[in-house]
Amino acid sequence: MSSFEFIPNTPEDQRKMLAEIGLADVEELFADIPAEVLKRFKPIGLEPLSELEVKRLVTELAQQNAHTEQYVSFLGGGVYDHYVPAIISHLVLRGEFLTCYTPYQAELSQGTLTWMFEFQTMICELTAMEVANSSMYDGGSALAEAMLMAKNITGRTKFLVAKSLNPYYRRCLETYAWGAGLELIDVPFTQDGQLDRSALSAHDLAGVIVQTPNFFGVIEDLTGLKELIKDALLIVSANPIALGVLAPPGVFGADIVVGEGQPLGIPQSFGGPLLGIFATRMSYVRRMPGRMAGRTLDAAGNVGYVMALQTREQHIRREKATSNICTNQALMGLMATIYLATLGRRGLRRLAELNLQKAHYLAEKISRLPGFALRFSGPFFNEFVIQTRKKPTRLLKTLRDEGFLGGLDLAPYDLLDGNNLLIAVTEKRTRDEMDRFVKALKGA
Amino acid sequence: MSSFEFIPNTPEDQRKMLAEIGLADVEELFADIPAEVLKRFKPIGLEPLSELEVKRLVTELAQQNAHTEQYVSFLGGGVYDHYVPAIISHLVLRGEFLTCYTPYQAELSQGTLTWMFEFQTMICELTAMEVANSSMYDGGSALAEAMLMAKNITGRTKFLVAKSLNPYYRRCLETYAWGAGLELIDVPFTQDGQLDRSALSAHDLAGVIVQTPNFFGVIEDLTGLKELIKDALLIVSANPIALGVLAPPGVFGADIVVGEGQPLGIPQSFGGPLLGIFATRMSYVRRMPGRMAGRTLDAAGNVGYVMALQTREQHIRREKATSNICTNQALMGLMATIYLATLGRRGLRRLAELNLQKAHYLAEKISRLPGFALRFSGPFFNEFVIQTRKKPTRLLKTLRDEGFLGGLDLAPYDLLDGNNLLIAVTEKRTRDEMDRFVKALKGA
Amino acid sequence: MGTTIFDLGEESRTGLRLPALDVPEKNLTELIPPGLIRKEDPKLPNVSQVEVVRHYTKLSRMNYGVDNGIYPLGSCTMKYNPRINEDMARLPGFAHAHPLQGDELSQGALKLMYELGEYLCAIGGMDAITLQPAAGAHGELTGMLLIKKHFERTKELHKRTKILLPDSAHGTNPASAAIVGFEVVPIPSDRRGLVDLEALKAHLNESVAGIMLTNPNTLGLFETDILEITKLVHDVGGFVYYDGANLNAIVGRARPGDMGVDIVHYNLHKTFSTPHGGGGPGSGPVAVVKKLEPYLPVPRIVKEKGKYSLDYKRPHSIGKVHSFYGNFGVLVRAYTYIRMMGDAGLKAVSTHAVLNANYLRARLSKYYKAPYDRICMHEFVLTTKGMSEEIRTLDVAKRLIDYGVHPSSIYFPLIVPEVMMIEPTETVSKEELDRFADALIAVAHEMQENPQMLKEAPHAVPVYGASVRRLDEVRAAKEPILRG
Amino acid sequence: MGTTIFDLGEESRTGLRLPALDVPEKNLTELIPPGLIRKEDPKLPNVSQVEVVRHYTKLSRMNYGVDNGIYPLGSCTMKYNPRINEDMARLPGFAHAHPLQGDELSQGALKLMYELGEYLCAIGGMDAITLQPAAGAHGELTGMLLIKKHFERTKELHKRTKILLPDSAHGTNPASAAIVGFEVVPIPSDRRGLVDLEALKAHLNESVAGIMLTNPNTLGLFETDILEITKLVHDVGGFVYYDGANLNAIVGRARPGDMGVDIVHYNLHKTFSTPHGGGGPGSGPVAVVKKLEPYLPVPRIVKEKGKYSLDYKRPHSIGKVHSFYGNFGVLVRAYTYIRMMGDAGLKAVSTHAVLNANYLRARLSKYYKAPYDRICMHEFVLTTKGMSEEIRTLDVAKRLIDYGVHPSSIYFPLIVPEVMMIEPTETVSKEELDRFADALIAVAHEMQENPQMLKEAPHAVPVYGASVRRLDEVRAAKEPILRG
Ligand SMILES: Cc1ncc(COP(=O)(O)O)c(C=O)c1O
Ligand SMILES: Cc1ncc(COP(=O)(O)O)c(C=O)c1O
Repeated sequence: MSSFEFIPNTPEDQRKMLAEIGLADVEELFADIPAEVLKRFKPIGLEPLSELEVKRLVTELAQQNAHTEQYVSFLGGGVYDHYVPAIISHLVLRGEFLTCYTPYQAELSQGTLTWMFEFQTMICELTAMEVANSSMYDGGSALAEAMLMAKNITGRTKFLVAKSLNPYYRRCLETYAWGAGLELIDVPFTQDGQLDRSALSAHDLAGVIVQTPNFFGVIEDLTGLKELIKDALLIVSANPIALGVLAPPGVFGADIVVGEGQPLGIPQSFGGPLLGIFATRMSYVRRMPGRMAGRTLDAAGNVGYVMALQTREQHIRREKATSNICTNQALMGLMATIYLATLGRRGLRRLAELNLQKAHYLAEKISRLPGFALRFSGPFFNEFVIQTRKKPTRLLKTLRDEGFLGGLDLAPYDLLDGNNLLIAVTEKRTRDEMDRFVKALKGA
Repeated sequence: MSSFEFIPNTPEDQRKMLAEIGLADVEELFADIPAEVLKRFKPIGLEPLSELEVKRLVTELAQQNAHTEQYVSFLGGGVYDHYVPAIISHLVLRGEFLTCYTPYQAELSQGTLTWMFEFQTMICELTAMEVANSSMYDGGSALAEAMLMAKNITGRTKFLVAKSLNPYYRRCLETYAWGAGLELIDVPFTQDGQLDRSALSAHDLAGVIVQTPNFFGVIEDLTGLKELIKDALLIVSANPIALGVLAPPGVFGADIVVGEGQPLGIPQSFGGPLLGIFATRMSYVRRMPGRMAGRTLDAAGNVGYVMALQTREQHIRREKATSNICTNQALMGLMATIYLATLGRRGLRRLAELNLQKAHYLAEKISRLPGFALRFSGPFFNEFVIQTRKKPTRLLKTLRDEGFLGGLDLAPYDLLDGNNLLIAVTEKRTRDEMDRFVKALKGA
Repeated sequence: MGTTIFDLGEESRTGLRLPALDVPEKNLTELIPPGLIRKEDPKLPNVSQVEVVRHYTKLSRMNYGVDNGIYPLGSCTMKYNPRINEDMARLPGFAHAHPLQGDELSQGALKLMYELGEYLCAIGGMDAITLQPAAGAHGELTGMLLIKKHFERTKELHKRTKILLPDSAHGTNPASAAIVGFEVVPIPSDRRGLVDLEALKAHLNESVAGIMLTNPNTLGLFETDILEITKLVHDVGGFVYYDGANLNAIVGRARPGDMGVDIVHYNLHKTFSTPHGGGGPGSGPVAVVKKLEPYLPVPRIVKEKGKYSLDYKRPHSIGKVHSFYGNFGVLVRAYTYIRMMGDAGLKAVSTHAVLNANYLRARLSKYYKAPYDRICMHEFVLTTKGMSEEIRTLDVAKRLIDYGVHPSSIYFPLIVPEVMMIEPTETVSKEELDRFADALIAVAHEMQENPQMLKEAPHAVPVYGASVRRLDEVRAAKEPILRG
Repeated sequence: MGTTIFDLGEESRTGLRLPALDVPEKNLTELIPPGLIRKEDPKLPNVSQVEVVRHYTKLSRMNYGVDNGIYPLGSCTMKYNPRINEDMARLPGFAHAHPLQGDELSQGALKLMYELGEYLCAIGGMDAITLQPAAGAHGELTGMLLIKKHFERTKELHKRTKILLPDSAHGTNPASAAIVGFEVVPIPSDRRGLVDLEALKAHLNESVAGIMLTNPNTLGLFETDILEITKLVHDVGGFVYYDGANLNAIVGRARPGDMGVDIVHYNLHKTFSTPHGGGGPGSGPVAVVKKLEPYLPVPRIVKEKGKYSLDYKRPHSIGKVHSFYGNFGVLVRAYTYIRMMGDAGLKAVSTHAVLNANYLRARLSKYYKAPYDRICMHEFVLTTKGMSEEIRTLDVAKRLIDYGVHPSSIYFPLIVPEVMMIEPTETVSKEELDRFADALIAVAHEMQENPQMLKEAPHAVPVYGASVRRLDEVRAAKEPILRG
């Protein structure tokens, strides 16, 4: 057996250890495995490779992907090409953050527990909610968990779901709803792309689920919505960067606020790992899924942090737990924490404004081109739908040849008729890039 | 004034601090600078840029360079395309290693002092010398410093220098020699590319300077050389990777061993930062330039490390110091330390063998091509000279178009007649790459 | 200690400047209706970049990770996380790829996922796989949904209402089953620490949708009756779900598929060396037998004529459980690891994981009670029950901290009182095992000679000048302070 | 503590596997003459990768860096090192470029160097530059060689034998001058802490090759007579060398070139934010007036018709001082920094560097003696001389460690006895300045009330469980143990 760099013990170590155990051969350690099972074993058929060889191999795979340092990207739809400050990767790569687990031993985990507490505070501030957990898997599953929580709180099973919800989130909702025996009822959108309130009539609702800005980039007006739906819970999925400039769901009486935290300093990474955000009212805290840090004191009276309200969790409550979640997306939570700390109060607002202003610049330019029109009249943040005369597939192909990831063709989602392109603009896009993009669109 | 992310203090902080100082305006702090000087001031003409913008700008510059993850490289001549294990960059990026300075306060620097001690030990082991310092600037200046040290030890000024020395090192030697009033005398090389011992006749020598493997890749036979040159110092510049398989200079009685440490896990980085290696006899330690860590005890009797023999150094001895070096290449020393620890005893030998075997495979293949011949018959390690019928400039151009950095054209160095190409082969080169290279050469 | 980033900084400091706006600026109220504009900024910190770096550097130094030494959390497989994995996941073609850029522009990512799926199927002896679940529990949920879907199609759902669950199971198992509406039926463990076959049989009938098994189980014991168990469950028409959290014990030498298992989830953040990140991200791919393949989440990754694509056309699929394709970055790391280790390496993993556990067990069972004192797999349990009147396992764990090592898992599994569950992994050297064993043995002596020492532990975990003493969890539960 | 990597591991462990040999293996003795083959392997460690990572992680935790807090080493400009610099230097086009790949394939690197040279010339008010020196002292040596070359050409070398040097100068200055064979003539400082003009005049004659000036000098004081000094030296035909180590005090608002300086070196690892790395690498570019340009090292980086190239055709050049073009990776970092800061940022640097120093000076000079009690530049000196019979500055420094802050430089410059030389830099917040000042003030009180406390300091620097007490430097000097 050749020696592997990740396995320290040598044949000599092995000999000594077997002696202590009282065995002659390592295979005896596996005597409990039925011989039949061992006999059936077949290897994968892979030779071990050295780091040098694996690096070459995997790098070649990476080079077969397009990416947003190579293409100028206008792709959004849930994952955005925001700028990730350099310090984030450096800090989260510190072994003490990267290689620890859930802070079971609080005294050896004050670093993790402290940033969890900071993260929770920041999410509360962003959303204007009272309490937040320290992460869920992603925006889609966080929304599904919010739905399950609303069912547990209300004891009801019917949910109204905005048709303008991100269709990927919608599919997650459907999976979980089917699994948990819940009913989802569509709420259409109006001409301006917002929730059609006239359709909010159902009785006996567990909750109403809306997203803002919604899948089309349109900002929902949540004013008075909570009042309208009465004791049903208002569940809002929000883009955290947009909350730098948009009134937060909390001020409109939202009961649960979730969202995709990827825009907060997390690389796009082909759609994962992402970061599920989850916040609610303090009165619902014992129904909330996910881990939380709480402030306490140590034996000497100093402030410190521990995991709080663990009695909600599966390792204690088992089938009665608020959720089955255990491993979460902690490191992404740390990234978001560092990101928000780095930008700071005014930085986040300014960032949101850059997104907003640039998106409007581009939207205006494109909609002035013949054959292109803004699909919705509602207000938008950093993403908007363009109705095109030509087929988006063709447009996108031409744009790609000129170095652009030109946006998302909405045809597969079956939400709108005609040809529609969803275009996202972040702070990374320059006027020059946008002008070239408009020119390319025009020529396409 | 906009606020910069690297400058914490705010206008309000500034106000409070000026009050404490007793001044009204920051400009008063600069009252000692003559008004004329201030008046003459002209800015560079650069607007501040955000990190996002600078990253884009600098990335574009980087993309205008070829590099060895893009080209298959056979370039050597002092800097080699060896594999750098992933852990090195991760470990040296830890802030406590990266952002500290010279370990003036030993109690806050045990990390740095410990690896310095380890590095010194490893270099002694590699070279079979008694004592090593913790780094010099690079291979060229380390060799120059060795020459100055030999002058100080012997009180003489004449040096024999092998003509087969790396010409870049040679130019460094010439600069320092001229500065210090020393005389350099050429020693030619034989047909097999080794030092011509018959030319070793000069009297009153301070030292003899040879390199192994030399610039042509040929391994020098140092046997009996020290005896031949008597009380002149034998100064050897050696490739540390080659020492995994070659008898070290120490066993041949070398007095000073220097070398370029870049092969030990340090990126090529367009030729810098590199790592100067420097080792000598214990009896010369007080003449040695550079920083060293030494083992000692703390007040509780525990083992610890401090900077040793500082009385040699410029901050104490000033014009009588052994050298003027102060800031060195510490972080590169740490990289080499981690590299050697990672490879380990057998790993280094195996690595050296891979280099040796692959280089010979390629040399043989190429020399079988019509119009190509091995220039020297002497033994070589991982680099060799090929005499070509066609002009190297033309060959290299064709090779480049096929994705190769095809080696170094020796014409500019004026050491050999005819057309000559210096070709280096490291463990990174695969048989497939070499076979394609041979094919490309054939077709070129 | 205790200081958060909110305690630092001053109004008007920033950690990052942004580019100037390079398009004509419009009035905010032209773009957003006034009622929808944020009135009050979120109270985020205002700190310079220097302060950010110093604060989080300091916080990191208050943590203990695998990089700091042995971290023998049972059931967590805290093995070394190779740094090459991190570099590979950060390659621009992976880190900056957009999930919706289209198959044509994503061939490298799709190929990696496809191949990883193949490797995991081969490792598990299974037929098909989804990489979408973001963690083990997510995989369990997916597995439960697959079973539900199957019985929905076979129109048995009304009667297939129960999931059998050994009482040693991890809490995520019952919680996952419950989400999908299954009734959880606990199966007791017998004196061997294994599934009580008689008790199991007593529950086997047509109401059983399936059983969730962890093997080796959370006592670190291999279910020697596994072939009989899977047969019995199959005989009543149920499925066998295999919680692969403990795959490290058998990887490279035995496969769940060869035990008659129908569904298995892998924890890439355990067996396949991806870092735990303070709690995540993980990845919990789920592999199944042919029969269940139609129900796997969409999109599937398919290969046709050397081209890879995302396939959504699966009419019987349960749908999606993740916004996109799962924790892709984690998949890159696991792929890298599997390719480095190869078959021989993976076999060496289980060899040394089990050897290390047994070595510790052999040394420690002389000083602590081993409720199941026999050859274990990759982990084992000890208990302090009956060793002292006043000392609990919690005290032992806290005292270990004073010795500079990380304690094991404690109080899990629930069926052993005052339990310690110890999993060293294969990446720990004999010297480090000895250091850990010596510490635990020293504490066993102290338990008798100086119990107060344990009760007051830890005495001082040096965190950056200050030090932490034992933290009051009861206080945190009674009056939760969950934000600053 | 004390443990080295050699104390770890076991024969036959490795931290990295290598690829298998993929060409036919030949016998070693066929390739190398037996006498030249290594007989005994070097005794390198034999450790697994896990052990490497843990050991160096542990060592790092025994260090204090800028990332850990204020690091006020006078004359060292320990400012924050932006991480974006590190990312830029690691871009493949920089990190993996070979120095001899030719101009055509190196346009990005050459452009960066060319532009950086232009920026540095503009910052210094100089005409031409070399980026080759690897550190400040290397720059000084280069400067001395330039002067020597000039006088060789003018055939004055025989008489131009002296370099004048203020007694406050850094040790590298005289050492650099000595290497080139110049005689070093110390010039005393006057009561102001500045060059004693009368003493200077007394030495000015045709034997003077030049003067090396640090400005602000190492007392943190600006040489207010600088214009007169440069004129006086020029009048006798000498050159003025400007040690730019302290450029942080004036960057963005005053230029050595405008003071009549002929040669200036920059420390990119001080003023321009590149990390100190435990002692290096640094970078010490040297800029000169037109007259000295012909002597600059080869190759020069030149631009012609938008193309950049390395120019070796400089017949009067002193030659090379570095194997290639200097510490290129450090140049990338400095370039990144300068572009981020721009003119406004660089001016803010000197503003805050000087403000911070004066704030500390104002607070501390009430408790320690300030030999030159006036507005300082970016740093200042204090002394403990006369404050206590038994306590030395060394004790004060060691006691500061107990307060969790890094001491200042001590015992430099040599002209002030028992000196502390304090340079906070602009990247430290007021809160952190106050924390440092509070600590130093507390120690001043302790000096009177509990001197033993200082003499025994530090009491316990928590390094990973263990702790360091004061280390015995005398022992290390008497019986040097320099390898394991
Ligand atoms: C046996 C077992 N099953 C399931 C899980 C849940 O896995 P995850 O935390 O990845 O959701 C764990 C996690 O610790 C476990 O130990
Ligand atoms: C005033 C002064 N001059 C010169 C130097 C030497 O610079 P370097 O260490 O980069 O060689 C220093 C370094 O600390 C210094 O403070």
